[in-house]
Amino acid sequence: MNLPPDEHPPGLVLDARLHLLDRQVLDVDGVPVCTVDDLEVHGVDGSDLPDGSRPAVVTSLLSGAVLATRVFGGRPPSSRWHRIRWTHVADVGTTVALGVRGDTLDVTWTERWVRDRVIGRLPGGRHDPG
Amino acid sequence: MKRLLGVALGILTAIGGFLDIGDLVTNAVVGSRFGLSLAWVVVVGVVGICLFASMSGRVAAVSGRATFEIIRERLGPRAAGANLTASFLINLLTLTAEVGGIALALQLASSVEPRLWIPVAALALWLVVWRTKFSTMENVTGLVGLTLVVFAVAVFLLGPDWSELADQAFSPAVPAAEGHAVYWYYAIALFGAAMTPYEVFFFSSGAVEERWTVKDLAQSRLNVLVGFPFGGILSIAIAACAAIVFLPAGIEVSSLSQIVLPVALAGGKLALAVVIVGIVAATFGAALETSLSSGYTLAQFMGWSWGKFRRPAQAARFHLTMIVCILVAVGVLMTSVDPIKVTEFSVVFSAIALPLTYLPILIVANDPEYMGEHVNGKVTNALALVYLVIIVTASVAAIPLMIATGAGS
Amino acid sequence: MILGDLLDAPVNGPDDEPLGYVVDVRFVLDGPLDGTLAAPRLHGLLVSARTGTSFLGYERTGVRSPALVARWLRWRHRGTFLVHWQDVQAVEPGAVRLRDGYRRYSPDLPGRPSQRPDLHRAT
Amino acid sequence: MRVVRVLLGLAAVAAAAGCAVGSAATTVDEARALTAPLEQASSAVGTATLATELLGDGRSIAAVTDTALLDQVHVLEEAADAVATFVPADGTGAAWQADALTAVRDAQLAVADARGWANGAGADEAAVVAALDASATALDSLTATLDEVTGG
Repeated sequence: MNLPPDEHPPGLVLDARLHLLDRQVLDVDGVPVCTVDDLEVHGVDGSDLPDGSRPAVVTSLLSGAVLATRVFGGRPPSSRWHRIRWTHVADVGTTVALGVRGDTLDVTWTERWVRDRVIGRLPGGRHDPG
Repeated sequence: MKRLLGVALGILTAIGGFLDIGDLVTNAVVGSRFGLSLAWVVVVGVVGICLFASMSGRVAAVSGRATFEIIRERLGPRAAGANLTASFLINLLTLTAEVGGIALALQLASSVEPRLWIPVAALALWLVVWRTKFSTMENVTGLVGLTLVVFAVAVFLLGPDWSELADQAFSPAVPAAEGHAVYWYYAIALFGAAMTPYEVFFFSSGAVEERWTVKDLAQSRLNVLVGFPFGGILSIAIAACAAIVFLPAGIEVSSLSQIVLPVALAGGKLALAVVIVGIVAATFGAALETSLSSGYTLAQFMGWSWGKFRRPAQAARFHLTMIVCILVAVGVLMTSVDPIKVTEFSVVFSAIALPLTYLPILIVANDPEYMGEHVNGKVTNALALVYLVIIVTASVAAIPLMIATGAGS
Repeated sequence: MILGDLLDAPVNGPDDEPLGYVVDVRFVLDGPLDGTLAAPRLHGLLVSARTGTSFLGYERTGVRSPALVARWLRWRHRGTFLVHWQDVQAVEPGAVRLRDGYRRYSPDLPGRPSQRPDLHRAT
Repeated sequence: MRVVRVLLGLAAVAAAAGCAVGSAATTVDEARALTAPLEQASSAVGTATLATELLGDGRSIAAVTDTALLDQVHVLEEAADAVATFVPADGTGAAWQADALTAVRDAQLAVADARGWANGAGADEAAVVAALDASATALDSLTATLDEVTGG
């Protein structure tokens, strides 16, 4: 069975599972932020439930609580998603690079909590190893 | 000159860092029961770990991605999550065995019971993980661990019947007193001891820690291809010591104190002191590697910030993971469980979990999006497929053999 | 909509005949500019008769090695095809329906050997 | 699910097999069940002898020999436990069990004495080693008797 080849689109082609989902997200300084757990898609007219009648685009990367439902099934309550707006994405390669600092994003709140409450309080926790 | 020193240091630390409590115990037990008739497994295991480690090191150096980031990205959350659970628990088991090994080795030096040493060892472990630079940690434990060469020296001093040892090694046969199932069970244990998955997590994450690039590939290949086979020779030397002294006397090795007796017999107090220092260094080094691996695997799977090159506060969840794992290991050991038993289980479970880490690395090492022109060559792939079959076979056979032989008893 | 709603959803033809499952979703970076990059435009759905297994991309990329692994995974996912987003009539809860006269395309990724040109020797 | 059921089945078979060994049916099985702990005990006595002699020759340090002997005390405890919990089927088995229990207890005594000597308490090396040797001989001859029955 030989299917006709697709036309060659002008931009970079990304298959979601192959190139985006579960990729490491790095911030502008190269610090790991999270992995891509899901993508939020809207119609270009802003509709939340697009179909083929109008183009749709990725508006945000999602991370955090979405992991549990991806492993065990179900749909996460939307209040628990952490969004990273596509506006912040600077490059997509073997990692997804952001143009902002990870500390400014909601998704890193657990990292900041552990740093401020535990690790940062232990002696030497804020110094370079050496 | 400086470059040459760097190469030598890399190789020496690879040799010294190769052995851990799993290699020590499994090789001595096997030597005392089967002589050198399982030495071929060490050779198979060493070639396997060379292949596997150099592949994961190359992936890490070229793409900057460590093993578990790749496992997550390739397998997706469900399969990778199951993989993480298995790898993380086995790594924790190995960490427990290594910390217990430190305590047993310190008992040999002091007669003080291991339960008093365990908290001390764990605290020292955490301080090094917390404060020491990665390269310092690697070089010091690796170089001190080199003192285990004394096992090879001991083989010569014991003046064995070389033709008999060669006969055991080159025309292997199952000894009359042992069954075939037990023989193959220990073959899998030895294979798991040589190819422990944590070495690969550690090796690939270490490449990122030390910021390897394509330029460092030659050095990394040399470290692995020269260092690991020498480590394998030391493994066989441990088995040979046990085969020379214990096999004819019908003594079965079941404790760390027995493993050092042939060395004392061969070289006296000095050799004994050296081997104890070596065992402390080897188990301490491996405990560091497994503690870090627990942090590496979880942080890489979750996409957290990780690495010893960062301040602890800049990799907070990574450091918290390691603290919790060290505490769990101490808690388990404080129940008076025998660290040697923990070790024996950890090497077999390592063999069971091997395909989980091996396959994703093999696939990514062939992916030009990650590797560009540094994808696997034909010869590497041919060898890698042979090992895929061996690894899967060992993994599948391990549990039935474990049940059939009562874990080798 | 989140992508999780589409992935693994059953795909039905215009007459409700089952065609398979969404195994991946293809985007192209040629949408309206959003920040430094163009927004990824939803280009199409990759549909396979099988779901639930990881296919590691072998059926869509030119990677052929290691040969045995590649061949096996390609064989598992033979018959995978691409449909354009324009051919999707509706995304209903738990199913995707294609419109009349939808067309199947080859799932191969067009011209995409490496995102790391720095790793290729100049040819 | 099928895999789980098969595994459960296997586990049940393995457990049943384990119980069957516990209540040995034939004389050969009885002899075999006693051989294993006796071999374990000989191994412990052999190790203890080596560790003691090494310390006497100045080739080992007290801490290593002490630890080695302590480990062998634990091994012997395990062996004694295995012999003591063995349930004989007839008079022959009961006699073997009694002999085995005496041999293992003697071994325990010899190793405990050796440990006392290693830590500087009483006796002299020659006496300690002689006791260990005697214990090894006793264990070996009993094992040989049982081996004749099992044909091993």
